[in-house]
Amino acid sequence: MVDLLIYLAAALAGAAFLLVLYRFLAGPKPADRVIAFDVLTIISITGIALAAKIEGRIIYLDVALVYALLSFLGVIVIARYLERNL
Amino acid sequence: MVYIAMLTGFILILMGLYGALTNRNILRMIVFFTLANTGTNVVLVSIGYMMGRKAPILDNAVPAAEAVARIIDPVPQALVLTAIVIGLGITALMLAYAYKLYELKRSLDISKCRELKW
Amino acid sequence: MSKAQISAKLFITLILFWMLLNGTFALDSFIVGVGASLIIVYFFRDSLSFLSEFRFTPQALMATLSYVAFFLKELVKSNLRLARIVLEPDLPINPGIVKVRTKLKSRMGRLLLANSITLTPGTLTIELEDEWLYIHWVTLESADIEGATQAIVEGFERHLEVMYG
Amino acid sequence: MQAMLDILGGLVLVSGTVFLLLGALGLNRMPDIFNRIQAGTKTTTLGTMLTLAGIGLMQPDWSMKLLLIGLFMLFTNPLSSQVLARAAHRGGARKTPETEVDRYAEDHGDPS
Amino acid sequence: MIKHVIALLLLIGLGAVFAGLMVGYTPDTVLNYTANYYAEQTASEVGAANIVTAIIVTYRGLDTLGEVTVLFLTAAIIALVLKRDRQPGFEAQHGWPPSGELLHTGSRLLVPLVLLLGVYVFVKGHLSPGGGFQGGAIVASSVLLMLLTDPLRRFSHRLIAVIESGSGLAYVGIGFIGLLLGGGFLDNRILPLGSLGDMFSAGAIPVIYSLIGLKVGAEFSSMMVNLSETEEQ
Amino acid sequence: MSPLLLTMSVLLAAAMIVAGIVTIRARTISIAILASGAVSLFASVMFLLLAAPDVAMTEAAIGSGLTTFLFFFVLGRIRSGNYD
Repeated sequence: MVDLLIYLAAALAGAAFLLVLYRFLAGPKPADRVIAFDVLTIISITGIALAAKIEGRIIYLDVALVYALLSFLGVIVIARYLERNL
Repeated sequence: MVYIAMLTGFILILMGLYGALTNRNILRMIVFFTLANTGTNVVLVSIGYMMGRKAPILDNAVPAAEAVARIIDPVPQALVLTAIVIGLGITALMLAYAYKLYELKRSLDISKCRELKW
Repeated sequence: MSKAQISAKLFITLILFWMLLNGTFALDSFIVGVGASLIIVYFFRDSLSFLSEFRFTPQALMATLSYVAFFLKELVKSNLRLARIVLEPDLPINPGIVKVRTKLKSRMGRLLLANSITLTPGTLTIELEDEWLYIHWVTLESADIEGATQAIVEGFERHLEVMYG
Repeated sequence: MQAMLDILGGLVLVSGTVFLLLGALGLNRMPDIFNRIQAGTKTTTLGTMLTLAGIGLMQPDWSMKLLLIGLFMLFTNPLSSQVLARAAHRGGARKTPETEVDRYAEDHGDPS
Repeated sequence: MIKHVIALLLLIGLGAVFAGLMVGYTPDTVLNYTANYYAEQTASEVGAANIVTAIIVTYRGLDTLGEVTVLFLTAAIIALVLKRDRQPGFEAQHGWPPSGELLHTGSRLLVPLVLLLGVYVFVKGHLSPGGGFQGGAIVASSVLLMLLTDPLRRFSHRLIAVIESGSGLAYVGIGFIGLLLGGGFLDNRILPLGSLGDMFSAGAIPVIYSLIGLKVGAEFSSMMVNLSETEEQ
Repeated sequence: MSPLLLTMSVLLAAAMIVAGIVTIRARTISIAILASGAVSLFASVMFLLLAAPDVAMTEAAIGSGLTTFLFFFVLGRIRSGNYD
């Protein structure tokens, strides 16, 4: 039962990943790709948490924390660049 | 899983080389260099992976007594860790020189750099 | 507020963060955390923390609880509303960028207000200047300042005013 | 006891990923960048927090680190989307024709 | 056009080589000799829970010293190539839009926390994933956050240089102490090994990795500060 | 539960290749840099699935984070309008 629920959750997250990947591929503007990049990072955090659960190791969660930091910093760097380069 | 990762790494290396060979813009060449760098790292890490084994960190999930039978090869990981850090160093150096080149030539197109051609 | 007080608040925040990071209350990691936090506090004496400008009164603590409850309720509500918009075939949106006023003065309170507005039904803070907030609204209900202020800001401001002033 | 927590955690996990999927759908269906940022921020924040809560219910000894990740995301996510929205507005992003009023452009000039 | 064709031919050849490599590859099922030694001996010899850290800091410590030196040289060369003093009127010609109150408050709130996260990553490098290089990168990220919020902020180059060279000197010094008291250069057994999994375990590894973290963080910060302080002529 | 991890790695491999194609076909350099950062990001999750959390953290913090930021710093300096 629990396994089934985890499979279902992973399938839904994978579908979300593919949809956002389409937005990343299609664009059309840089800002659209940036928000898609942000959402991809956040979905990756879910993926990392699921992988940690499946492997049963808490140490993987440290990587997720670095990801959360990265998604914030990356968006701000690119936003400041877009703001300035006009 | 090993084969998937390895195939992806090889494809990334080829993509990076293709981009670096066909572009004339120096910043784009550096971007494709980092792409090929990532691909190489993926291939190297995938060589160390073994099916059904765990990460080489000893804790409750992997006690020290069973380590030999439970962990994967840690040597490629140490190698790749070094490679990533040095990769950033190389990229930063290339970017600094690219910027200097841009200041001199006012252009990013390397076909305009003709001093060393004959 | 004195300098020592600001530093002490920052130190407490850092220690709490360190404890959550480690997940244990073992003595050895606590010692390392205290050392690292002291060094960071030395370099960032004038920095802000979650506790700075917080009023330590019973009313403020009560307001914090009700603020968290209200915020979680609004967060779930906003997601359900957005889900309904996304799932409807003809995409019933009516966007606009409105301007609202806030009474809050403290920086932490204003930051929390802007973040809460971003996470609540259909609104996204674009810019905060002086007392004006510019907000993108997916389902525009009223375009004038007073009406928009009442619809968007006041629910949070009531709690945050007690907490931070 | 743990078995019930497992089932509950699984249900919370699935509901979190449902929100992630809705956000991804919104990202594709919304017509302009501001609406996309709205869809991207709210749903992913709640979705990730629910996912982390679900895993926390399954593994109660991990809950402190999961709580930290959740709090960090709850704080940084709206901030970064606000900065991105302002950058898009200053960069003259195309707004969907249904946008009725734009007070920010009235006060700061419209670059688009 | 001819260039593309040549490039494609070259890549097809390389791809054939790669395909040959992949077809001939079979994954190992048991650890090879070196890895077997590391897996068996790390817990008793070095006392670090993270075997990758044990390899990087102790078994191959000298290589890591060389790696840190390469990073130092990179930072120094970037400083040499790009360093230029700011002229007056820099603010006007640079045209950064103001960062706004929200980003300003948020970054002042987050910078100490991000720094503490970096410290956590390199102090616990012997127990969990992470270590000096990752922690140094996170420390540098907090410097980057400060730079982004306030692009005109002057960083004390002196402070960065002092941290960088001080931790480098201490790193080499610990190496020589290991030569004198332990079994060789950068031997970690100059401090008690402790029990596996504690914060104070694995001898000198946490100290060495913290020094590497500080040094790498200072080097990355100096790279970014130098890149951001240059200006167009 | 290995099949789940296998599916995740297939998804990530596809995402890496798609992002690589975006890098090659990008019209402006900033998009190319963003897409190569995305390749690094997916590679980092792939490292995690390949049981290398140390490498995953390094790739996320250094390969995907700092490299991208350095590129944008330099790109911000070079403002010649048209890059191609």
